[in-house]
This record gives sequence, structure tokens and C-alpha cells, in this order.
Amino acid sequence: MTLVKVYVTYKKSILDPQGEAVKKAVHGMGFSDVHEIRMGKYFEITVDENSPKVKDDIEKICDGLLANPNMETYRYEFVESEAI
Amino acid sequence: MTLVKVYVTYKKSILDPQGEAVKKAVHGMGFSDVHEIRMGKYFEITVDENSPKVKDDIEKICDGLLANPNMETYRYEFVESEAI
Amino acid sequence: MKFAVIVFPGSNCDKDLYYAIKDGIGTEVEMVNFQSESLEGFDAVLIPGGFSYGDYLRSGAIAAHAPIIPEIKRMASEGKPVLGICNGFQILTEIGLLPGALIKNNHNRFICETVQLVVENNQTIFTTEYAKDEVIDIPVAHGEGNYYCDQSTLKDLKQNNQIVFRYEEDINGSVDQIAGITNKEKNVLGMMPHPERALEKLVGSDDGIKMFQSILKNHMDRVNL
Amino acid sequence: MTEPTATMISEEKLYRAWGLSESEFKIITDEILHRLPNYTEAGLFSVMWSEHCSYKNSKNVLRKFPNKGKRVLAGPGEDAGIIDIDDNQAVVFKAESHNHPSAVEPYQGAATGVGGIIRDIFSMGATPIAMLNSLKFGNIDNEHTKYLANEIVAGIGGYGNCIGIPTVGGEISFQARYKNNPVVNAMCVGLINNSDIKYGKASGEDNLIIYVGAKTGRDGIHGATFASDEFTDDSMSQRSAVQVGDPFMEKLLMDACIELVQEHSDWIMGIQDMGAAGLVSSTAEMASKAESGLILELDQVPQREENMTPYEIMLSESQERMVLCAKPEHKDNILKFFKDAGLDAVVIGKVTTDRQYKIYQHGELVTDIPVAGLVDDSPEYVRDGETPKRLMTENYKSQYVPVIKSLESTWMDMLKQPNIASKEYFYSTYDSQIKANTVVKPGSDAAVVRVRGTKKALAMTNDGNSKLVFVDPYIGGQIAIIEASANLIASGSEPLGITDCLNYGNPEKPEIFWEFNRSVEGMSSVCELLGLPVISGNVSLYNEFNEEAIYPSPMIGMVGLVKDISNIRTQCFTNINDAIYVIGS
Ligand SMILES: Nc1ncnc2c1ncn2[C@@H]1O[C@H](COP(=O)(O)OP(=O)(O)O)[C@@H](O)[C@H]1O
Repeated sequence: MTLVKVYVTYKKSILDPQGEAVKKAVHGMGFSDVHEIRMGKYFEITVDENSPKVKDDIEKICDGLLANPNMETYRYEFVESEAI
Repeated sequence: MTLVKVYVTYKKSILDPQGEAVKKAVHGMGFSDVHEIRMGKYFEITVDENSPKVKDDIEKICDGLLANPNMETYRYEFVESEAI
Repeated sequence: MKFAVIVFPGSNCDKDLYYAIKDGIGTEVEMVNFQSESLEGFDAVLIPGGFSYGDYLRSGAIAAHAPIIPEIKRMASEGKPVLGICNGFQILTEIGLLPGALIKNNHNRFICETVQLVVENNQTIFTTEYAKDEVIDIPVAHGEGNYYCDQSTLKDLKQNNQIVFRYEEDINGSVDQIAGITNKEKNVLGMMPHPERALEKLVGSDDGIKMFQSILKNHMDRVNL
Repeated sequence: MTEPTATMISEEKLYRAWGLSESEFKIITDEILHRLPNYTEAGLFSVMWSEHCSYKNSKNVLRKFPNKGKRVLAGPGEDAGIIDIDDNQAVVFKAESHNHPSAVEPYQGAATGVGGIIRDIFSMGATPIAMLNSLKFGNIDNEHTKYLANEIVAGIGGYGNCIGIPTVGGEISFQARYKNNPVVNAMCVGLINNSDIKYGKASGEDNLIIYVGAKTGRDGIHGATFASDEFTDDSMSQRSAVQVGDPFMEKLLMDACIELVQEHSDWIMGIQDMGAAGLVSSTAEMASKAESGLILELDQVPQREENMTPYEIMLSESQERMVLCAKPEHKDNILKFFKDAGLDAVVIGKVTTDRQYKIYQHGELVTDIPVAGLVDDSPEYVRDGETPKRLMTENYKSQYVPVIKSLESTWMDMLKQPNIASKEYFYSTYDSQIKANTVVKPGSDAAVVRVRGTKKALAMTNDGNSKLVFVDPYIGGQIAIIEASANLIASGSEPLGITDCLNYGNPEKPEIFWEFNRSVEGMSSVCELLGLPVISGNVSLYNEFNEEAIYPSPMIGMVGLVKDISNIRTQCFTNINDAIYVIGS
């Protein structure tokens, strides 16, 4: 088993209304030091085998489904099977 | 400036309908090696100062707002200011 | 003329569209399941609103991988009318038939109300029954209807007259108050507002009926040529 | 964890932590089982005998409501009540409270409340056509209340919008009393052809019990007893009863169940949703109604988590699940039907005639108890009431006379009151127009939804001014019914019947019980007078936080029939120069 972590975020140029709303709430709680909050999506994908194909597959899944290239970017990392 | 990354995920026992739906779609795309997908939230928080208070503040923000301890857990990490 | 209403798991305005064609303009219409692989025999495709796959992940993202999608693309490339409403618009952008994307409303809230739209382009097969700049009352109901595209795409949209409807007032943060656009060829229309909910004064407005009449009339004109 | 033995449960009185009293435990051992219950059995009794499932504190009060009428096709006792609306059509409606879950996790608590009430409607075979909700929050001037209000409203909209049922009406009010104990009541209205009506019955020896929908997880275990427990700061951190709603799954389930009932009615004997107390409550009630027994094979129950115990599987409150009772010869058809709809359906048991409720896991018999003991033999308490002291002070009886210096500024001040100001900010986040049948949208006295293909429409409203009930439970109860019927009449309809949610504090306190009882008497008196049957409803007791109860808060949901849509009226002044009349005294 391999664990892959994928992070999807809006491109910088895009307004992130959820992040904005969270920031306002955080300021409302009195944490005025907080400068900016951006919100994204986070996936934990468990894959059967750590074959060389896995990296390729993950990119295909990200490009084709998890992120919309018009507005989002993604990054991913592999976690050693031991660590799961 | 300090960048804090926060990951919020459902507790294991909680149903993750989004993760389930995404997994089905991934299988439909032909990636049958994918075993499980869990979906969570990801926040990038930029804070003014890296004071000792920051860690405390982040935990308060997570406990009080970003995660509902009833059903979610979170973890966070600090990224060196240089790296931003 | 025969319309297809595509039904994805989670579509929930499919019946409303069905009634719009059957009762609204008295024309033949059939529901087509997302697993179907053929749209043979249909003259137009309607992609309804709703929450396909619960809007999980991103609205329209999962539906974009359904078996019916290649057929929708084929119909589009053959110049047949393809209309996506609300979730249908989101799906059309996800499969690349329309440019841009629909993101969360800038105020972060779902909105349901009847809004005023300006008909920017009445020279498409979807809008010939309207007058240019006509202001019409059409309901909206969405949480992710904030149209986004980059500046160069916006320039193209303007240059090619692809912007068909604009909101009279900014309701969700959409670039240029865009409510509906077509592809370059003008046979694929995506819009967030719901004309199928505006067919009778009894439920608020009948300004939507002209859109379906336009599609029918333009089809008949072409057939009778 | 190994489960405590039957002896430990009895000797260490472990059942008390589950809400069973000593005398109740004694009834179970001495009168029903004639032995000690094991861990699973004790768990089953504790949820089935909780207030939420057994109505042990409220049954005798609820009997005061009239529930008959010449149009009533089904009254209390079913998932929802049914009233005939002519032309072989009927309206199906019920309301449900989700107060405690919403206090703990406001978005999901409210969302799953909506999901639950929708299942009650389509499990009768009806198509849901509209939703309403009644919300009571603390004063809106503090952050916690704003958070709760925003999340609860978002949860209601999130579920209803996604599944595609218009939310057409309701009410929202703010009083300090509700700060830590919001009231979240949801009502669903459905339409059905009389010939399609289905009941939750498990009848006919060897007929199959079929499980449909989401997998079972450990979420919401003990939710039902949780809902009948008072809140303390301590239980705020008892976090395991939270469930996440999956409106997408419910949409598939709803469409499939309605199609099954309409197209393949002969395949099934009964259908029931899994609500509070999940698998046990749904299956035991189905068996009880048909006076039959059941055998369940837990290994067949679809499970989301590993190593679940019988206790956990039976008590899980995972959402979006249904139970069917079907004839064996249609088994393959049914399983295929649901598979095509993208849903899991499996046979988990069968009907027997010995009236015993038997559960097997890994080939072992883990439960063997009489169905009647579980469902029908729960104790019934007739509580003592006592007039609240506040009602007897002289100060209280004297009338408050407002002093108005300037009509204009008083008028403006009143409009600024959160309880009077427009609630559009909230209800504009609900899709009120989907299905294109909503003739009168939120904002008028009552919502009106037309019945497509006919000249008819249905008017509906939620009402209940808890402050008036607090001041005088009897008169306050009467006013609630009068207000609701006035709303319906003013919109051009004839009131047909009532559903309710009765939200109160701890009924074991005499003053609270008195409020409960008196307000029901007040409501009943007007129901009798107007000939309005109460056909369904829900009771939510123990709404207290640190010993302080909410106001007595009955919520009335009423539905009326508009015979001709051209008669619909709204509350707005429509034309210049129209005359204005005041009717009544
Ligand atoms: N306050 C009430 N008024 C009238 N009927 C009620 C009331 N409370 C409960 N009932 C009826 O009692 C039956 C059992 O209700 P309930 O246990 O809430 O069902 P469910 O478990 O589906 O929510 C239902 O038919 C319901 O309509």
C-alpha cells in the first residue's frame, strides 16, 4: 500500500471566497495577526502497489479529475508504505 | 511572515461521501489500483510574526473554527518564512 | 424536432426541463440516462441543473467523465443545439465545450431569487425570439455560479459576441456580470439562470419560454429550407 | 473492548448509563425475558424504550389530540400521516426535530434532520414536493448564535437544495433561552396517488428483509438516547453521535424507492426508513405492526468499518438507509433494480411467525427477545404537573401597557427587531422554486405549491410563538393553531390537518410537564373546534442546557387545500386605490 497526498488550491489570481470568509471569522475571534487564509482541498489516496506507473496514474487523476486547470493547481507527495 | 499549513480530515469512523464519490469516479476512469480516497480541507494561513504565541493561536483557530472536534481531526506545520 | 434531456445521478431539474419542452412548447422530448452511449435521432441536447454527483469535489467535475459525454461532444461538433443550465453550464465548462469555470459565489452563499437578465446577443439560435437588450425576469438558484475566465478569454468572448446574457446587477461576482455564454460557433449555450422555471406567470414569470421557442423555430426554419 | 457480561450489566447497573431506570430493567428481566439481557439486548431495550422511540412520557398527553377525520387516510403510528385531497390523490406530511444534533454539529445536525424527514415521506411511497422549517436561536447579538444560525441554515439549504426539493416556508425567531439549545424542526410535504400508499410492515412468513442504501458505520450510535438526554457542558464533548449527511445518496435512494412503489408495487410488502435507533427500530416496528417475528443475519449488513459488534450494527444511525419487506420470488428483480440505480441492496433476514426478534452474527444467536417486549411493552408514565410559580405571582398577571411617545420611532424600532425584521437573508439561501410549482414563495403568510396537472394547490405553514406559550400554555397553544389556520385561510385554502413538533424541557420536572400538557390541551381544544386532525408529529423533550429549559415550544405544521389556483391570495397590498378592510372584532 502506498499513501499519496494531493493538495489542490486555487490559482493565486483567483478570489477565494471561502478563505476570505474564514479570515473574517478568525479576525472576529480576535486573531488580528492573521494576514491571509487560502482554502484548498486535500486528498489522501491509498494505492495498491507502488509501481512506477503510480506516479503517472496520480498525475492523470489530478489533471483529469481532482483539479480544474482553468483555475486550480495541484501538488502531491508520496508517503512511504511503512508510514501508513 | 510565516506560512502555516493546516490539514483537516474527518475522523476515520465518519462517512466521507465526497471521498466515496471521487473514488467511484476514479475507478470509472479505469484506475482500479486505487483503494481508498478520503477528502479533507487544506488551509494556507499567513501570519504576521512568528512569535511563540503563533502556535497557540493556530491551535485555538483550529479547535474553534477550522475543525469540529466532533467529527474532524487536524494537523498543521510551519513553513520557514524564506520558503514563501 | 426531438430534444434529449440528459439525466446524471443527482440531476434535479431534469423534469422541469422535460415539462418545458413537452408542455411549454409542445415538442417531442425524451430523458436520456448518463450511461447511454448514443444520442442518435435527437436534434438538440439539454443538460439540466441540479447537483450531479452531489456537486462533490467540484460542480460538474465527476459528470464530465460519464459515458454520454462523447456523444454530447459529437452533437456539439455537428452544430446541433446544446444547452446547459446551471449544473449543465458547469458540466459544459468542465468538458471544455465552453471556456472558463464557475466558482463559488463571491459572497459564499447559495442564492435563490428571480433576477433580471439583459439579452446581449439575440442573434443565436437560442435567443432570436428576444429583442436585443431586452430585460427578462429569470430565476437563479446556485452556490457556484461565479463565472471566471482570464482576461484574454474575456477579450475573445467579447470579440466573438459569445456573451449572451448578463446580470442586470452583480449577484455573484461573475466576470463582467456574465450569466450565459456560447461557444465560438454559437450552438452551445451555457447559462446559470433557469429559463425552465419561468414558463408561466403563475409561478412568477414567463420570460423563459422564448428561449425554447427560439430553439424550435430556428430548427424548423433550417429544416424547411 | 470486551463487552460486559449480563451479570455485570445487572449488578453494576450499567444500564443506567444508557438511560434505563431500575424499574424498567426489572420489567425487562422479570416480565419480558425471564432472564438477564446480554449486552446487545440491553442496548436494544435502552434505545427502543428511550423517550425518542417509545414516547413513554408523552403518549398519554398526545392522546388528547383529535386524529380522525373523513379525509384522514393514515394518522399517527406511521412514518407520516396522509390526508385525501380528492381525485384519488393524497397529501402526506410530517415534521421532525433535530435540536440536539444541531447544537453539537450545526451544519450536519440540521442537514441530517432534513434527510430524515424526507425519508419519512418517501417511505410511504409519496413524492416529496416541499419542505418547511422552524428555527429558534438565541439572541443574534453574539458570535456563537451567529455561527449556529448560519451553519444550521446552510445545512438545511445544503441538503434540500442538493436533493432538489423546494424549501418554501418556515419561521425563524430569536430568544436568549435558545442560546445553547437551538430548536431545529423540519417538515416535509409529499404527494401520492391513493393506490400507491405503502406501510412499514414486515408480514408473511419467509418474506425477505432487504437493506438498501448507505453502508453502516459507527456514526451516531446511541443517537436516540442522546436525543432524549439533557445537555450539560460535559456532554458537549461527547462527540461521537455526529452523523454526516449524504444528500446525493439520498437522492438516488428517494428516486429508486418512489419508482419501486409506483412501478413494482407487487414486489414489496412494506417499506420503512431507518431513522433514530437505526436498524433495530425500523425492523422491530415493522415486525410489531404485522404481528410477526424476524431473523436477522448481521454478517449480511453492509458495513463501512471493521469488527463492528452486534450492538454497534443494530444501533448505528448511519443516514440514507431503508428497509424493505419483499416476496422471495422477486428477490432478484429487486436487487437488480437497486443495482441499476447505483445502490447497494442485500437480503439481511426474513419474516417468521413466532413473534421473536432473533439476531445472528458469525453463526451465533446474539439476541432472542419478543418483538412486543421491545416495541409495545415499553412503560408509559403519567407524570405529575404543577403550575409554574411564575404564573402565580401578581406581577405576572398584571398586563404590561407599552408607553408610546412617538408612533414613528416605535414603528421603526419594531421593524429593527430581529424577530420582526425580514428573514430573507436566511431563506434566500434555500432553493424555493425548483420543480417550478411554487406559486407563493417564502415571505407571505403561507407558501402555496400547485399540484401539477390539476387546478389544485396546497398551502402550508409552520407556526408557534413560544413566548405566548410561556406566558400561558393553554392560550398560547390555542393561538398557535389559530394563527396557522388563519395563515392558510388567508392564502385561499381550506385547512386539512396538522403535524407538530413538541419541543419542551425535562418532563420529569412537574412544571415542565404542566406546560407540555396544558399547551397540548390548548391546541387540542381548537383542533376539535375547527375539526382539524393531528395526523403526525414528533416530540422532543429534555431541551435543557445546564438545567435551564427552553420556552415551551410547540411548532404547528399545517397544510390546506386550494381547490382552484385562481383563488390564491398573498398578504401584499397589490393595487393602488384598493380598499382595506378589517374583519373580526
Ligand atoms: N406530537 C405528536 N403529535 C402527533 N403525532 C405524533 C406526535 N409525536 C409523534 N407522533 C406520531 O407517532 C409516530 C411515531 O413517531 P416517531 O417515533 O417520531 O417516528 P420516526 O421514528 O419515524 O420519527 C409517528 O406516526 C408520529 O407521527
